[in-house]
Amino acid sequence: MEQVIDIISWICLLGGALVVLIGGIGLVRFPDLFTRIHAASLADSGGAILVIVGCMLQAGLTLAGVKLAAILLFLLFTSPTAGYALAHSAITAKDDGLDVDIESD
Amino acid sequence: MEILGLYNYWVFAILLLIGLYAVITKPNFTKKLIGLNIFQAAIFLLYISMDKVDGGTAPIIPHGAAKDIIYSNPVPQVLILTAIVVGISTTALGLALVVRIREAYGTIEEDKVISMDRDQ
Amino acid sequence: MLAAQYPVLPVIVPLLSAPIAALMPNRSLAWIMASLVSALVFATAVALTVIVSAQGMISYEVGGWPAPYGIEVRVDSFSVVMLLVISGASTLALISGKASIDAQIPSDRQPLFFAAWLLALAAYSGIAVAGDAFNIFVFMEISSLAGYVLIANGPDRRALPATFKYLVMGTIGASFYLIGVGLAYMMTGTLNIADLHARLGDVPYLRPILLSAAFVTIGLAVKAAVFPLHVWMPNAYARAPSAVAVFLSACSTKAAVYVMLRFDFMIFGGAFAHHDVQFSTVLMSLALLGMLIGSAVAIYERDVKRMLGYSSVGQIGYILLGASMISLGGVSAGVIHMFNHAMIKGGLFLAMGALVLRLGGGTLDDLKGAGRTMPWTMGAFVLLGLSLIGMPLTAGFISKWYLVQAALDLGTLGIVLIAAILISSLMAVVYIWRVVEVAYFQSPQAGASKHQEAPLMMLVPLWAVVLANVYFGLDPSIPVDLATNAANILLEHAK
Amino acid sequence: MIIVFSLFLLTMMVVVALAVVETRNLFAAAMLTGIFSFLMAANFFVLDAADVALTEAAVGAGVATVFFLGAIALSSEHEHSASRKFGLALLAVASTAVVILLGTMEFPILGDGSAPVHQHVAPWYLEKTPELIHVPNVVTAVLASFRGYDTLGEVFVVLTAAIGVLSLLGFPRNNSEENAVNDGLSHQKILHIVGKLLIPLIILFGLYVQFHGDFGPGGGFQAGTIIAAALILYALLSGGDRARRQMPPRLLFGMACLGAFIYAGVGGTTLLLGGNLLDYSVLSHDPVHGQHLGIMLIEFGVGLAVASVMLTIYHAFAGHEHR
Repeated sequence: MEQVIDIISWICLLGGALVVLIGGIGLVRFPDLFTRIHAASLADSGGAILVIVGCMLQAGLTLAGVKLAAILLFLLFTSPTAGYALAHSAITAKDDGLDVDIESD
Repeated sequence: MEILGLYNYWVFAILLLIGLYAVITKPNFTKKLIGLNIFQAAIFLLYISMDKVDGGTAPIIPHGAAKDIIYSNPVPQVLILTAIVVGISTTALGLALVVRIREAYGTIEEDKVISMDRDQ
Repeated sequence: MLAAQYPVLPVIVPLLSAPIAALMPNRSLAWIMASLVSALVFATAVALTVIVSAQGMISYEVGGWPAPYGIEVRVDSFSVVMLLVISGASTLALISGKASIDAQIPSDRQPLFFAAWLLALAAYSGIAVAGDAFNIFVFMEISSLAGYVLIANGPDRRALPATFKYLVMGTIGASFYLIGVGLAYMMTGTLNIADLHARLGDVPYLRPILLSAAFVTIGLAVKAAVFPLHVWMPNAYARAPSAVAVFLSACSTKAAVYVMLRFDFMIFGGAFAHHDVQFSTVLMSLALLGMLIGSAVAIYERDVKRMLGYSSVGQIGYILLGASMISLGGVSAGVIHMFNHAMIKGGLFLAMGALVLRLGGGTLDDLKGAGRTMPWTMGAFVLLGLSLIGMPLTAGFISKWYLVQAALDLGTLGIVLIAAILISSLMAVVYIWRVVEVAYFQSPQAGASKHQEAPLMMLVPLWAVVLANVYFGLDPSIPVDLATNAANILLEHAK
Repeated sequence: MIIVFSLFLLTMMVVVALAVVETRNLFAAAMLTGIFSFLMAANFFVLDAADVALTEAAVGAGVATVFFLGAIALSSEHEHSASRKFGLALLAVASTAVVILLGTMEFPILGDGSAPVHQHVAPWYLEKTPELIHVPNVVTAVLASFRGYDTLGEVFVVLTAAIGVLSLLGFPRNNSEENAVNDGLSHQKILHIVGKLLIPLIILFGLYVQFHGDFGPGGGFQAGTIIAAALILYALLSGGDRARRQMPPRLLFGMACLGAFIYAGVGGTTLLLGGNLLDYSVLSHDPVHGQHLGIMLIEFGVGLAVASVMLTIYHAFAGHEHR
């Protein structure tokens, strides 16, 4: 049983790392701000969830596990909100005639 | 390992000098403060690098803990807690000065401020 | 019961009163509170002087924890010299400064201003009595931050960039000091000054200790405005409110020199061979350059407050020159000059405060004819100027006399030093004369007839300083005894 | 394993620091400074300094960034002049570099348990704290009691900063009209609701850090910063005017003074009770209990002072009107 949990945990951790890596590549390679936000929030939500779940499986039912669950809960609230805030202010800035296209740098 | 054991102190030196370089060369007052921040952070690294003991843990001794646990050194941590507070206080005061300089001179570039003072 | 607590009273009393002063509804109440607390600290300093002269060094354990584990507060003859200077300057500046503070600082900001003043007073006192290297850093930072606040309240916008420069250089200086203390701590495991002295000698590795000594000395040299690290100082003093210039010119650089001497003599002096040689070579050359260049720049300065600032660069040079001789005579001459210069420069800035209050500015042009419209103030300025030059019968003469005597023991090198002292004093004659010339021999500017003598509340403290200058010029036994004791303590550790 | 992680963090810190210095956009520089502080905090955690890591994260990455952004909003976002004094800077920097690097060669290796720092004073604290003060967190014991005099100074440093910022920028004026211009982000529903949801949780966490400081990482300073962060978030969401109506800056400044006064007052009380300054043992019949009481009181003073000072400074920037 313990071995099974260990394997699942490692799958989660490595999967999370992979998602973060893909998100990072996307952040650099995508052409404009909105697609980049998409890549960043993928790493932020998906990657982080997988990593924390992996850690929770390692920690088991301890105080550390509960703390990790609290962190997960916070992340689930904050990272989509952060992505939303970024996109929203980009749209507002575009409406105001500012150049938000990153390609130019 | 012998060589890497000093890596922390080298990074301390490099960060210290990056900060010092920014303070000396950048004429922008806000940028000077940012440089000062890096400069001070380097010193925190110097102190905290001292406290590490291999195989040790943070100096929190639970009641009835085993005797043979190794703890890291609490003293540099205490000193740096104080130094962080000092750093943020200096930064806040410096930023307030920057805002006032901007209001009084219309710029926050040191060279322009100096030439305006000279013309007075 | 309370007598045992004297060593910490100069710190805790102003600290307790600062938050109250900040919340005072009325500017006069805040001023009265600050003056009373300052006078109380002065009284404590006098009491401590008497106790220390009778019994020798006092050690006080803060928190009741024994010395290297808890923080030690240590009062010896050197500390009481500093304490007397700090609390005396603060009290005189506050009492005499009421009118100029009211003129220069908006009344709703004054409670905050006096709170910052009390914090600076507490912090300088804390430095004077500290027996712990890191504790000195904490109080140095309070004193610096409070100093920035006080200077930034200056009457025109040029105070702001002057303060910013002081802030940046002061922070770099304090951070260098912090690095030096960290390195000394790294090699010994202790922060207590006496314990550092005892343990540094046993450290097998020399380089970290040398590095530590270099960082501490350079950091404090920035804070002490030692040439060529003085660039922040003339403007900071010149743009500050008049009362602040009196207080800070007497304390801020002196406090840094004080800590520097403590470290280089009491900690590093005994730690490794040749430290005294390195210390004296480096500092003596810097001191000579400071004496000559500082005084030379002062001659060409048209703003009298900036002139006094550059003159301070030269005077810090005298103090360091004495210290760098590493002899009983030299070090005591340096300490005597710390005391006397605080009195002279504080008095000169006090006179400038009165002149600026009545004339509206402090350049040579503003001072035209001031000798006739404000005879008492200008009279005091001239007497203090004579003391700065080193005329016999004034306190300034005493410090130079001891300095020259100490230099005579050094043989050929001594002759060079005496020549430098003479040249620097001659330059002081020139820059003081330029003020005297415009004040007495040029006719007042148009509309100057309405100028009147400074208020009595400024003249009385001003003349008290002048008389003290004359008194300590005739009978210098108090500062000389204290300074000789202090020099003995410093040199004893350096062996 | 941990050393590889540490090397990575340290190298990243150098890279970020270079980027901070190079960028001409001050907004970007401030955000990068926040990242720098996060890396620093992670590095402190690797070095077993949990308390410092928590503080650096809360202060360097949190409050300092907010202050920088507040000041940049009031001054200028771009650097205009080019760097200058290259020669002088390079000389100063290069000579210092050589000196320090030569010096480091004789430093004790990282993690060396036989280094001098670990032989003197520190072992005494680790050995005596459980007996004399009886709190698990030795950092708290040293901070609040053995070296409580330094911490007293630290609180007054913070208070001095508040006094300075207020005397430079003035107390922020309140827009008394009910239809205040600045209503923060309340028209953005998602941000508003999520933010409001988080604020009580952050305050709860702050209180946990405050009162759990004896047992785990934390204490008055960290807690004060966290609670201040929560209230700054509230001011961002609901608009500064509304936040200032509910918590007037003058009241906040009064609370800051009160916090500092509590700390100094505990010191004064110990003097009056016949002990040395900050000797908490005299506060109760049982010295250990006295230490507990003293540490709790001064930690409360620190928390109150720090939270109010941070908020005061934030409002001084946010509510500042150009003159």
